Amino acid sequence: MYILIALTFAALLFISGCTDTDNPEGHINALAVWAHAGQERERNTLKSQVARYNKNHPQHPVRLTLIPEGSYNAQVQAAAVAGNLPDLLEFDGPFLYAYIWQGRLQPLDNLLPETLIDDLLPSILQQGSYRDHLWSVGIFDSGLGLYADRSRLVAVGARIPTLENPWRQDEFNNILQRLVNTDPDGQALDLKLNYGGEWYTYALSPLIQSAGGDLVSRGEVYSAQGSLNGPETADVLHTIQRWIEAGWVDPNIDDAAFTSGRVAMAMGGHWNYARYHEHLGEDLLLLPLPDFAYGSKTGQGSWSWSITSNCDNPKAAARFLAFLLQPEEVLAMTDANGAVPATRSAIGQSLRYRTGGALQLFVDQLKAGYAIPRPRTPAYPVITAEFQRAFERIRSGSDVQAVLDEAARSIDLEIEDNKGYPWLFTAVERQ
Amino acid sequence: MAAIRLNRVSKHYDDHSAVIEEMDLEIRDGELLVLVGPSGCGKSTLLRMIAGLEEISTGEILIDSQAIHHLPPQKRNLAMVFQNYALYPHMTVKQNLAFPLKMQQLTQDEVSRRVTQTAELLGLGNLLSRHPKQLSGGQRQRVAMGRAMVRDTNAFLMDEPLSNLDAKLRVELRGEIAALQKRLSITTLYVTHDQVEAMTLGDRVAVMRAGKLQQIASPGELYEHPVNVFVSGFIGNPGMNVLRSMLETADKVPAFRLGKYCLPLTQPVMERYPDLRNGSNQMLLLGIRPSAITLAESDERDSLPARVSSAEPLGHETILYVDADIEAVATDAEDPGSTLLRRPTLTVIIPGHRHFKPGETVYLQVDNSKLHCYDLQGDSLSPLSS
Amino acid sequence: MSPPARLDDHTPVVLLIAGPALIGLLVFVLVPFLFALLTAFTNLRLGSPLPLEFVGLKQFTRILSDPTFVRAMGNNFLFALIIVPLQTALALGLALLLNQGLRGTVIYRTLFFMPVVFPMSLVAVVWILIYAPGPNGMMNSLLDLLSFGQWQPRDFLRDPALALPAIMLLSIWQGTGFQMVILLAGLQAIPQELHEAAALDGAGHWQRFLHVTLPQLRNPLTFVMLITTILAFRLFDQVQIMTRGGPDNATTTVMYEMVETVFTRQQVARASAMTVIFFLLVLGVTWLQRHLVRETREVE
Amino acid sequence: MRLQRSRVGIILSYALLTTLALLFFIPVMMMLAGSLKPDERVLMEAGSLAGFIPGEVSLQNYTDVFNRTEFLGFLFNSLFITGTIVIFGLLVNALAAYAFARLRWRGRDLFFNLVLAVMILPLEAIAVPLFYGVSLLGLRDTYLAQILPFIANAFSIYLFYAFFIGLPRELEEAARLDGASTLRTFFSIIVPNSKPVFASVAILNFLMWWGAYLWPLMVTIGPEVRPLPVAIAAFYTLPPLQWGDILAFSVMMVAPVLLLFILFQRWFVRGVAATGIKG
Repeated sequence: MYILIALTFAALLFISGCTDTDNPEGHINALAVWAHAGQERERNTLKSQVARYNKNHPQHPVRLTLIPEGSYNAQVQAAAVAGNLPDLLEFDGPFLYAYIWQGRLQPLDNLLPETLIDDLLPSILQQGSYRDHLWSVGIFDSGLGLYADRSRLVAVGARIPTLENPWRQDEFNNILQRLVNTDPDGQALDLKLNYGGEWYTYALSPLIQSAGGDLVSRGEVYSAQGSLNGPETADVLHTIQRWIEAGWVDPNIDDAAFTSGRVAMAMGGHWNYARYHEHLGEDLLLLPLPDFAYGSKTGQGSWSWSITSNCDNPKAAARFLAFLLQPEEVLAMTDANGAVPATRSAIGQSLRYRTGGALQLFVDQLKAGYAIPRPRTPAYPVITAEFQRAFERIRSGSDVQAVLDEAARSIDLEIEDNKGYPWLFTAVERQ
Repeated sequence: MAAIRLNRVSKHYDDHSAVIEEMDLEIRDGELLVLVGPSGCGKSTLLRMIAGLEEISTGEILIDSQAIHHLPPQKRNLAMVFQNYALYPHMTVKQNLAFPLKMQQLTQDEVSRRVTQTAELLGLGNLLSRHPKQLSGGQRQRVAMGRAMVRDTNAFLMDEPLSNLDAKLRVELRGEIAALQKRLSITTLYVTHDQVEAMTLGDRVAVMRAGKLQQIASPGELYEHPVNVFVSGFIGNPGMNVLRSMLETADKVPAFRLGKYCLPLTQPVMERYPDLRNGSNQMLLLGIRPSAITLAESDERDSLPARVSSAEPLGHETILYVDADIEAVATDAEDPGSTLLRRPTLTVIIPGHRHFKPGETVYLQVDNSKLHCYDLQGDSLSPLSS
Repeated sequence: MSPPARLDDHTPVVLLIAGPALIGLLVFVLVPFLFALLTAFTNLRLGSPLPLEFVGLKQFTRILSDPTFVRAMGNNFLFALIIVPLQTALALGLALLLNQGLRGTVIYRTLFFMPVVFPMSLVAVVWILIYAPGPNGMMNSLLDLLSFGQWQPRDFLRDPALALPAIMLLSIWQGTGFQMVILLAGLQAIPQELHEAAALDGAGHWQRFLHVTLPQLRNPLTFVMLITTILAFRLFDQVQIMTRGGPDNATTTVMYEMVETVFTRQQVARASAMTVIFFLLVLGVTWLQRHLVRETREVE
Repeated sequence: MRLQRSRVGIILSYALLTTLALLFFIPVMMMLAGSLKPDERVLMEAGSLAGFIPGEVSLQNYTDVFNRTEFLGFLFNSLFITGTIVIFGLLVNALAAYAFARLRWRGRDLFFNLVLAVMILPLEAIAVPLFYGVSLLGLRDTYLAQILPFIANAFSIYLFYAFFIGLPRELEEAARLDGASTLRTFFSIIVPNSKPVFASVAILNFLMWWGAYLWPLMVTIGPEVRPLPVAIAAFYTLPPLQWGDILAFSVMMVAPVLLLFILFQRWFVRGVAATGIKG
């Protein structure tokens, strides 16, 4: 009897052990890589890229693990505690600084060819640099703008704006008002409220920055007090709250507000283009975000790659990164997910993004500094979490100033708790 | 087959109240010893200690001079029949019978051979595939017996095995058990609170009270020569009347005085209690069996008048409870000499079916050749019973 | 082989047979709790390079002065306060209806019990669709029908006044069957003679319910209420899936805050302090319930 | 014998029961109908009677689920995790309860008090330290982390204990005298006579772990060991949002349990009821 029980227990442990996916020691020379599990096409592209790479590098094959997006950062953080990080790690760009501060990463300096670095978009380098080192590169960047139905705009007599001459705040309000008046359900704008999460921080920051506000002040020490709860930020969020309360914003719970024609304008990213274009065809417009005083702003940053401090063969890891950054690989990926290619050479070959392409605006925005990176501080995970919660509350009608004051206090308290994130890793250089 | 010995066995619980005190007992090889006593006297505990279901505090238990008290029950090779039979509800009769054999890891063939044999012996052959809940009380009892008998054991332990049956079945099975035990001549310890069962079944009967052995003797001996008032009150149905009485000397003959009624000592009594010849004017306890009292024809001078309290006509005899000018004592008291019953009641057995009215006065006569005498502590004065 | 110290001392065999469960309880309940109790007084974070420090009661004072956490506790209490009597009453009503020996009882019982086998996360996802805003939403159009067109479509899960009640409703839908079955068994255990005796004594339906049914049902009722209270305090799945604590913290709960704190923000120490508070809350509720029950026993 | 009831009372009871049953059944009906509809019609028709009628039946949503997710993998994970917890839980907790109920050993009272103290405690209460421990040990994203902590269960032990102490002691004593060891007695005598409590505990634990969400949400990373409750929540957040697919996922997720429930309804009901009686 006991033997039976013992055997069953042993079998259970064995089965459980076998599926331990955290264990990167499957092959001695294998390069463990974690990436987010994006849309199916994106996943398949990455898988086939890995397959291509492995064919040419049998001595250092890549072993890929895909992790769902939902709580990617929390998952990676928890894995890092046990030293279970892979050699090469993909993560959402703005979380970079927290990983660096915790000593999870090693710099990419001198690991990638100079020509490759020069080919990268400035936004990619901006996001990847911290404390005089390059830590991270992306294969693609994101584009954020306003999609619109040309015929609906024409119908209300709206001017079609350009990056140089975007809609001013009152002009935008006016157009919105006119669209609402002619709309059967009175909802004219889609802010992708259904996305929630990081979208709020990503998409609303540019509007706030355009008004002269920000999530945190970006001096030597970051602080939310006076920025997140400053009058400029409060003003913008108040405006959005008014739109929502007036019923101008479609809650978009079916993610089809724009494609089903319920709204005339939809804030959105590069990933929306394909479906929108399919539904609206030639009527689809991609516009810069409105200018709330300090010019039109946009978002930047997307999934990004770094070599972890667990990696004892950074050269091999960098080789895989360089492979992914080859123009044809970048294009393969951006064709799959619709994102802005990270290298100029790939952009030049991209039908959508090259000069004259339908999404040229996204490239122009990123090249010409319309995009401000999200706060480059180890506090970013808390900043974004607090902002998301604050916006959820604002969205449902809470007092804007009170909510922002509370969020700012929480953020600053967190920064204080971490002693302002003192730099603890002076000797990170390897070479 | 084996003899079981208990040497100075005691049992007390954590709060130090003793359940069994310094018990010495032997169950001889092949005999049926009945352990009888009122409920709570520790007889079941004693049985369970022998079985290994309870632990002894001090002393030792031997089977054929092998100490076994440190062994768990499954290593003592004893069989037990429980009051509620403890048949395994999820097993058929056959499986119930086979279980102890399977535990001994006998071969399949041997198991079924023995099960069949035992079932035939007990007339259970046609019940083998039934479950316990499909059996009558008597059948369950037989299966329980069968489960004990099916394997070779050192001894049977029976814990009030008949008490869950109706009266008629009890008498019937009592006979069967006795016959079986004789036939198998297996050492058996039988625990009961029913003195009738004890008297009819036992080769010897051990009377227990409050954790102590009172007397161990053959049924006849027990009836004739109880060692103390407790045993006299417990054995016999109804039990003996015990009265406090002054031994006086009347007309040069020692006599017990019961109110105005005088009971002179007769020869057989004086032979049995030689000390009484010269000891007069002392308070003693006097035992009178209910059957030793008769009704006087009429208001005779030499009789004990009494008032009928209640009567139980049973057909062949009538049990009469009467109040009289006497001092009846409680036979089950610690100190019977000074524990008087609140109502001075005497129990009388009269042959035949008779009716009495409560309150009616009757006149009693006592057969003074059948007196039992005890000191005030309740111990018999007879040198024969000690 | 030497004989054991005591015949009925089963310690060696118990080590073997109870060992796994006892070790399990120690390692996975007691030790973690003690760990939480200790770390609640530090600044422990998941993966922080900063040194560990003892910070005294700071985590507790912060949590208890954090309006969000206070709101979370308030929501738990509010949830319990409304759901416990409501759900228990509904379950009792259903049990009484089903205990009449009507034909088809089994079918009705099946229907009422069915949601119990639905995992809460599934219920939450499906009910998001039921609560769809706009006149097309099922709940909205049902209310429209019931109010003869007076109802204005609402976005239940985004409405600070409606979000918590909306979550309560689906929790009742999912949980009532469980309670009903327990109470039904309790009802069936009441000897029929009691009702007959009460009826002979001249008690009407209502009086029989008050003086026979309810007192006889006290144990199952207490149990059911205790379980529901504790479920109310561990409220998480629905909130995490449907509202993420929103809108405006209207649906956040202690469990939700706790998971957010440790999982999303890696603040182990703060979450440990929440764990301790959660423990105390649950213990308090259990104690209160036992205390109240004992009181009624003494009165009787 | 039952007390007489009036005809009006019976009719009222039926009316009330039927109304409530319909209300209870609406979500299930909608789920089923919606899963068979083309995606865009689900939300559109949810508010009307059409919400309950699939119209032209299509299994497209179901094939979508298989294409878009690893449904069978999730199903296996759920079955494996729940099954293992239940089976090992039955064995381990019943044995412990037996030791509490019938055996004498050092430390029994101490441990029993521990069991009573944590009996009512929801396991989520220790999620924080447990999560930290599992993270430190690098056991996240394993079956082990989802199974091992929950095999020992104080409430199960208590339910078994309450049942075992009610069993006639003589059965075990008879078995001991018949030559059975402690373990043999447990497996040959106690277990066969305790089917109701085993069913009870099995069903309760099954319901609890089949639906468990919080813990697997925290400790699973990839889809390899992800169980269904987390999978459906993840599926809901996987763009594009397609309600038809989600409802199809829901139906497939609940169907096996519903089937079990309908087949073993008597046991489910008894199992749940038993908790309340003992509680």
